[in-house]
Amino acid sequence: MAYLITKENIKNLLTDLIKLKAVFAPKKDAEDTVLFGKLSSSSEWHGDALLTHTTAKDKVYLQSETFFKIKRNKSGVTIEDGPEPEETVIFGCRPCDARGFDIIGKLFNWSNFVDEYYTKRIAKTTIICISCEKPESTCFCTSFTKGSPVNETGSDVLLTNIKDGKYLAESITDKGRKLIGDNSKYFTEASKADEEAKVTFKAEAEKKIAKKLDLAEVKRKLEPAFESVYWDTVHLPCVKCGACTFVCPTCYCFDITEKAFDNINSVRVRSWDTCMNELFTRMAGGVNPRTDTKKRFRQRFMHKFNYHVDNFKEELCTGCGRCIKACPVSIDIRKVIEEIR
Amino acid sequence: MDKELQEIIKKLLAEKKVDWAIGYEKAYDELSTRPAFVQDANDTARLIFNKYCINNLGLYLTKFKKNKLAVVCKGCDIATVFELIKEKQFSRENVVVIGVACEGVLDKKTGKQLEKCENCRVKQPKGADFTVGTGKDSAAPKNFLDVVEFEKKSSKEKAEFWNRQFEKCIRCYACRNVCPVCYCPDCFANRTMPEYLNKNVDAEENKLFHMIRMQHVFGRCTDCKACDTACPVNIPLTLLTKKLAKDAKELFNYESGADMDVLPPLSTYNEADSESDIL
Amino acid sequence: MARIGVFVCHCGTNISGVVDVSRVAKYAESLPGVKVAVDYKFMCSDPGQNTIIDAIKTHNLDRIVVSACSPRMHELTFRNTLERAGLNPYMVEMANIREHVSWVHSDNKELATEKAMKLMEMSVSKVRRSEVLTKMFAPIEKRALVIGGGIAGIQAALDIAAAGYKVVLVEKESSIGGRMAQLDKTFPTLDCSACILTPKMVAVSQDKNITLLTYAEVTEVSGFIGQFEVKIKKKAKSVNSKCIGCGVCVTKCPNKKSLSDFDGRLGPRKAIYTLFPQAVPNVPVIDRETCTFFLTGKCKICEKVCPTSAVDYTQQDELITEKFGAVVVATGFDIYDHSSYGEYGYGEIKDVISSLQFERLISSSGPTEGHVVRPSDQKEVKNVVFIQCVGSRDESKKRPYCSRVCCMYTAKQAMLLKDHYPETQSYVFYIDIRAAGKNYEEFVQRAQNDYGVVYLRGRVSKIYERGNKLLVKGADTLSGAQVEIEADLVVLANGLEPRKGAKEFSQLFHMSSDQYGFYNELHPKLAPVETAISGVFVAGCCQSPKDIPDTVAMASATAAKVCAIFAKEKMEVEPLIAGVNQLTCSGCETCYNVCPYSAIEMKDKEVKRGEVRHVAEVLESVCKGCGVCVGACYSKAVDLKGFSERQILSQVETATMPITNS
Amino acid sequence: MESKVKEINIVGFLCNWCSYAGADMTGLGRNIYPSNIKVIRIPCTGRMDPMMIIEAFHNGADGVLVSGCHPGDCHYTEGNFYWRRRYPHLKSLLEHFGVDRRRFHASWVSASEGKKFAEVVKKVYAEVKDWKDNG
Repeated sequence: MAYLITKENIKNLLTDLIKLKAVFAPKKDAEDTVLFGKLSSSSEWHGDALLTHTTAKDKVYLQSETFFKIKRNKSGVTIEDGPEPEETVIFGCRPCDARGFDIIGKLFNWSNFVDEYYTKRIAKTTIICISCEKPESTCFCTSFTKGSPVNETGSDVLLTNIKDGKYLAESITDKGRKLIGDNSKYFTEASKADEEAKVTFKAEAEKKIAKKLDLAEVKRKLEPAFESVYWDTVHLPCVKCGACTFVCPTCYCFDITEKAFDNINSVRVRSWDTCMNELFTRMAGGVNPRTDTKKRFRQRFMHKFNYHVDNFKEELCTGCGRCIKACPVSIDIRKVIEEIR
Repeated sequence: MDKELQEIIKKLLAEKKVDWAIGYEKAYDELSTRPAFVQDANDTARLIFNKYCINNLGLYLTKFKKNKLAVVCKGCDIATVFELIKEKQFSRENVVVIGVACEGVLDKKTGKQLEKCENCRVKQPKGADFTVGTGKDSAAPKNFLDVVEFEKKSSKEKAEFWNRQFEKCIRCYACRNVCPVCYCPDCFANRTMPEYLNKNVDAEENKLFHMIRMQHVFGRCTDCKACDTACPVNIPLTLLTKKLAKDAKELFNYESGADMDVLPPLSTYNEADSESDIL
Repeated sequence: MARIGVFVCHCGTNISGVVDVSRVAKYAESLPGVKVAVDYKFMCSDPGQNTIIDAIKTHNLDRIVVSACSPRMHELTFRNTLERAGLNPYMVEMANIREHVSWVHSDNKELATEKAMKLMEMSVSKVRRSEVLTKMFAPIEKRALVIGGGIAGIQAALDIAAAGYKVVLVEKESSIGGRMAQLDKTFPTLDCSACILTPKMVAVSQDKNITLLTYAEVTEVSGFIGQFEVKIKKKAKSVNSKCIGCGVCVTKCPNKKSLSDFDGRLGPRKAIYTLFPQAVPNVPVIDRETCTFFLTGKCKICEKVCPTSAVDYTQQDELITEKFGAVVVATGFDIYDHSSYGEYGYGEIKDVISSLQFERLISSSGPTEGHVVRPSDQKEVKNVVFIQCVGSRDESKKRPYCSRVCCMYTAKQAMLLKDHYPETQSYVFYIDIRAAGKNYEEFVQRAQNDYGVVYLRGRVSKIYERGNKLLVKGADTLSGAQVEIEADLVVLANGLEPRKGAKEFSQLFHMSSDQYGFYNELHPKLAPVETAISGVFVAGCCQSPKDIPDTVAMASATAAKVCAIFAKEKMEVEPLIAGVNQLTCSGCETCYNVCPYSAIEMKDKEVKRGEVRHVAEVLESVCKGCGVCVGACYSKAVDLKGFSERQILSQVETATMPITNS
Repeated sequence: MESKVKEINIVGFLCNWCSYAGADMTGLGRNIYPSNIKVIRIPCTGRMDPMMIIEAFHNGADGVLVSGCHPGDCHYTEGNFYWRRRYPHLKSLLEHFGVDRRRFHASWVSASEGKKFAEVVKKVYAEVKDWKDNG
C-alpha cells in the first residue's frame, strides 16, 4: 500500500514516535558530523545530508554488545544478562543502509546459526528509509542487482520525495504497515499518479549515478586472483585502520572479549572487529595467518565480492560509498575491484 | 610543477638511487588525492601535487624501512621525516626528500583550508634534497589561539566536550594508523597482558585510548593534522595535537622535528627544570 | 589458578589496636584465589613464620600476602620464609597496614580497617601477577684496567696486583708518575716528592701482575661489568724493547727546538726524550712532529749512536683489544690556564708563573737545576708574591669550586723558597686559608710564624711591569689598606680542572660528569668511588680536586671495590631488573637515551624469522632496576620484573574499586 | 553537597627509597593523615608510567599523588629528573581532557620527612575534596 505524507506530518510523526520509542535519525553536531542519534525532538532531525558519516548499523548490531555480567565470590558465580533491547525506530536512513540490514540479517540467521542478540534487536526495530534524489560522487548502488536509490529491501517503510514536501510512503513489511496504521492520521492514500511519479523519480535518480560496475565480471576475475601480483602493490597506500569496515553497512565481523575487574567481576562483550586489524587473525600462540597488510587488504575484497557471493548469492556491499569517503588515504573500492588482474 | 616533480622522480628511479618513490595521484574525484607508490621510472606520469594533497607521506617511511625511498613532502611533512630519523626509524641516507612548495591544503571533507596552513612558515620546504616550486612563508608564527581559548573552559566543560566527542568515536584507529609517529609494532591498545584498553567501545574507553595516545606522542607529534583529517566522524583531534605542540614549546622549548641534535623532551632532562608545581 | 595465602599480623597491638584484623582476614578469604587467610600476633616471629610455612604445605599455596609492617622492614624476612618452604622467594607481597594504616589512621578505626582491607586486596592483586624470578649469574673476567699512571693509578694498580689479580695500567705519556712527578716536595711534611713516588713507580714496573702500557690511550669501550672490551692504541714510540735506557740518544739529539711540557715549558726538550730522569719505563720516545728525521728525512743520529739498535723509525701505532672485568679511571687534572686573567697580565708577563712552573724551577731535576730565577732574565729573586685562588672560587671564570690544594702548596712553596734563599721575602694574597687536614693548619702557621711569609687577605687588582720589576697592586682587606709590592716574581696558585678531553673520555664509558667536567661518583656520600656505570670506578682528581693522601686513599678504595668483584666466582644479579620484549620493541632508542646506567644496548637482531630489527636489550648485570626505561617506553616493550605493568595496573584497578563482598 | 570522607579515593605512587620510607616515618611519628590514600610502591618515580596515572583516573580515582626523592637525592641518580619532566606535561594534558588540576599532584618527600608526607596527603585530600564539592 502506498500513502502520502507531508514533510510537516513527518515531523509530527517523529514527535509522536519519540514519546513511545527510541527514535534514531540523522543529527548534525557542532563539528558538522551527521550521525544517527537518538532524537529528543523532531527538530533535531537533519534531513539535508545524503549520507550520514556512519551507518545506522550500530543501532541494531551494537558496536559493543554486553552479553552478560559475571559476579564471582567464594560461594560461586552469578550471571546477569545484558540490557534488553528497547522498541526502536531508525528514521531517515538510505536504501543502501537499509539493504545492509537485510544482508547482515541473513548472516545472523544463517541456517541453524541464529544470533539471538541481533534477532531480538531487529525484531524491535522499525526502519523508515528515505529514497535518494541526488547521489554523491562515491555512490554506486545501481551496480548491484537489488541496488537502487529507491530500493526497498531492508526497509519497513520507504519514503520518496515525489514532489516538493510530499512524500510517497510505502509500507514494505508488517512492521511498516503497523507503524503507518498506528499513525494513520498523518497519512493520506496515494493516487495512481503519485505512484507513477515514483517511477520517474527512480529513473532520474538512477541516471545520476555515474559509476556502474559489472559485478559478475568482478567475481569472475576475483576467483582466480588470490595469488595475483595485483595485490602486491594495490594495498600499499592502505594504513590498515578500520574506518572502511566500521562505516560499512554490511561489515559484520566481531570479537568477543571479557573485561575482568580483578577476577571478581567481569563482563562479556561482543565488539565489532575489522579484518584490517592485525589482531583480527592473531591467535593466542602468536601465529597469524594474515601477517601483512596485503593479505588483510585482499581479504576485504575477496570476502565482499567473492566468498560472500558464493555463500549468499549477493555481494557484501551495498554501494553506499562510505568507505571511499572515510578512507584516510582515499582508496576507492570501485577502482580496486575494477582493476583486478 | 607536476612535470618537474615527475622528472626528478623519474631520474631517481632510472638511476636506481631509490627503490620506491612515494608521491600523490588523483583519487576518486577532483577533490581527492591519494598516496601513489611508484617503482618504475616510466610510471611517473600519474604523480601530481595540488592543494588536495593532504596526506603526510612521512607515514610510509616506517613501513618501508628496508628500501631506499624518495618521498614527496610538503614543508610541514619534513618535520615528520626528521623526527623519525631522530627516533632511529631509518637513516637519512635511505630517504630522498623531495620538498614541494605548498600554498596550503584543503580538507576533503569540508573543502576548507586546514587551519595549520594559515600561519605556515614552511610553505617553502626546508631541509629537502630536492625542492619543487617556490612558496611564500607566512610572516606570523604559529599561534595557539584556539587551544588557549579551549584552556579557558572549566574542567567540567572540557570533560563534557570530550565526552561528546568520544561518544562519536568508533575506534577505527584511523587516527593512530595514519599517525607517522604511531609506529609501534604492537600498540598498547592491542595488548591483553596487561589489558590497558578494553575492546568495549564507549565514550570512557575511547577517551582512555585518546588520552594515552596523546601522551605517547607528546614531544614527537609534529602537529601534522593527519589524525584530525583522517577521523571519519570529525573529532577535532587538532585541539589535542596542538595542545601537545604548545606544551612542548612552553614547558621544554621543544619543537618536534626541528632540531636534529635535541633529544625529545621526555628522553632527557635538565637539572634546572622547573618544579613550581611540586609539593 | 593461583593459590594464595593471606597472613594478617597483629604486631602485638600495634596493628590490631586500630585495625580489625580478623575482618581483614575474613575479607581476604572472600577474594578469589585466596585459599587461606589467618591473623596472628607476630607474623615475623619464628612461630609466625612457621604458620606461613605450614599453611604453604597444607594448602599447597604458591603465593603469599603478608599484611603487616613496611616491606622495607620485613620483605627480606618473608622472602627467606618462602624459600625455606620451598617456594620462589619473590612470590610474596607485603601490605603495609602498620606504618601506612594503624599508626596513621588511629583516629578512625572503621576507615583504618577498610583501608587495611583495600591494601591487602591490592597486594593480593599484585601477587596474583607475580612471576617466578631467579637470581642470575654472569661471568667475570678477572683482569682490571687502570687508566692513568699518576699516583692514583699507580696505587690502584699496586693494590689490585697485591691481591693477586692481573692489571693493565695505561698511561698516555711515555712514563708513569703523573702530576706528582712534577712536584718538588710535598706538604705538610716537606719530603721529596720523587723520593716517595719513584719506589712505587719501580714497584709497578717490577710487579708480575701488572702490564704497563705507556704512550698508550684507550680509544673504544664496549661491554659491561665483568666483560668490558677495551681497545687501546699503543702509539709508536720509535724505540723498541731492546732499549736499555742509557740515554745516549737523548744526549746526542741535536734537535732542542721544543719546550718541555713536563718542565712547564721553562726548558728545552729534545726530539727524542724521556719525561724525566727517573722515568718508568726508562725508554725514550721520538716526538715525530718535531724530529728532524721525520720532518726532513735526514739526521738519524739517534739510530747511529744507539748501542743496542733500539731505535726503530718504522714502528707503527698499534691497536689492541683486551677484556677486563673492572676499570679504574684515574685520569687526573690540568691546572687552570691563567691567560684568562687580565689583571695578572693574560699570561703574557714572563715573570708571572704558574705554581707548577715554580715546582719545576725549585726542583733540582728541573730546567734550572733548582735555581729559582726569573724566566725573563734568569736573575735571582728577592721579593716573591704568591696569589691564591686563580681559577678557583671565582664565579666570573665559571670556577666557583675550591681546588683544595692551593692554600697548602702556596705555603709549601713560600717555605721552600725561604729554605733555598733565606734573603727572599714572600707575600701571599689569599681569600681564606683552607687548611683542613692532619697537620695542615700547623703547616700554614709555620709558614707565617717561622718563615716570615706575609699573608695579605685580599685580591690583587693589577700587576704592572715597571723597569725590570713587577708592581703588584692589591688590597689588604683586614687593614683596609691598598698594598703595592715591588716583586721580582709572581707565582699564581692555579686551580685544578679536569683534563682537556675529559668529556670525550667520559663518553667512552657513558660516565656522567658535572658541569666542569669532573666525573660524577655514584653517590656523593655513600658511593664516592663508584660511578653510575657498574664496574667502573674513579680515583683521584678526575673526580674532584684533592690532595695526595686523599687520592691515594681513594685509589686504594677503588682497588678494594675491584677486588670485591673479582673475589666472586660469578657475579650475582638481582632479578628485579628490566627486560625487553623485542617483538614489540620499536627501536626508537628512548630507553637507551634515558637509562642512568647505560644498561641498554641497541642491537640489530632477528626478532622473528626473517625479520631483522633494531631493538633494545637489557644488560642484566648492569641494570639496577630503577625502571626509568619502563616509564619512558611508549611501545610498552620494556617491563620491570617485580614492578611489572601487569602488577601495577592491577594494583591501580583494585585501589580504585570499592570494597566488594564485605 | 559535601562529599563523604569515604567517597574520596586517592591513589598514591611512592618511590621505594625516599617517599615510601618517608611514609613509613610518618607512621613511626604517629602523624595522622586522611586514610583516603592507597599507596602503590614503585622503585623510583622514573618508573612512573604516565599510562598508569591515566588508567587510575579512568578507573575512577578522584586523585593521584606521585611522590619521590628530592632532586639530587634519587637512589638511581636521575630517575626523578625524568619524572619531573613527565609530570607538568601529563598534568597539562590531563587538564586539557577535563581532569581537574586539583586531582593530580606530585611531591618530593625524603625518607626523613614523615611530617611532610602527612602534610602532603592532607593538602592533596583538601584539593580533591574541594574539586568534588565545588566542581
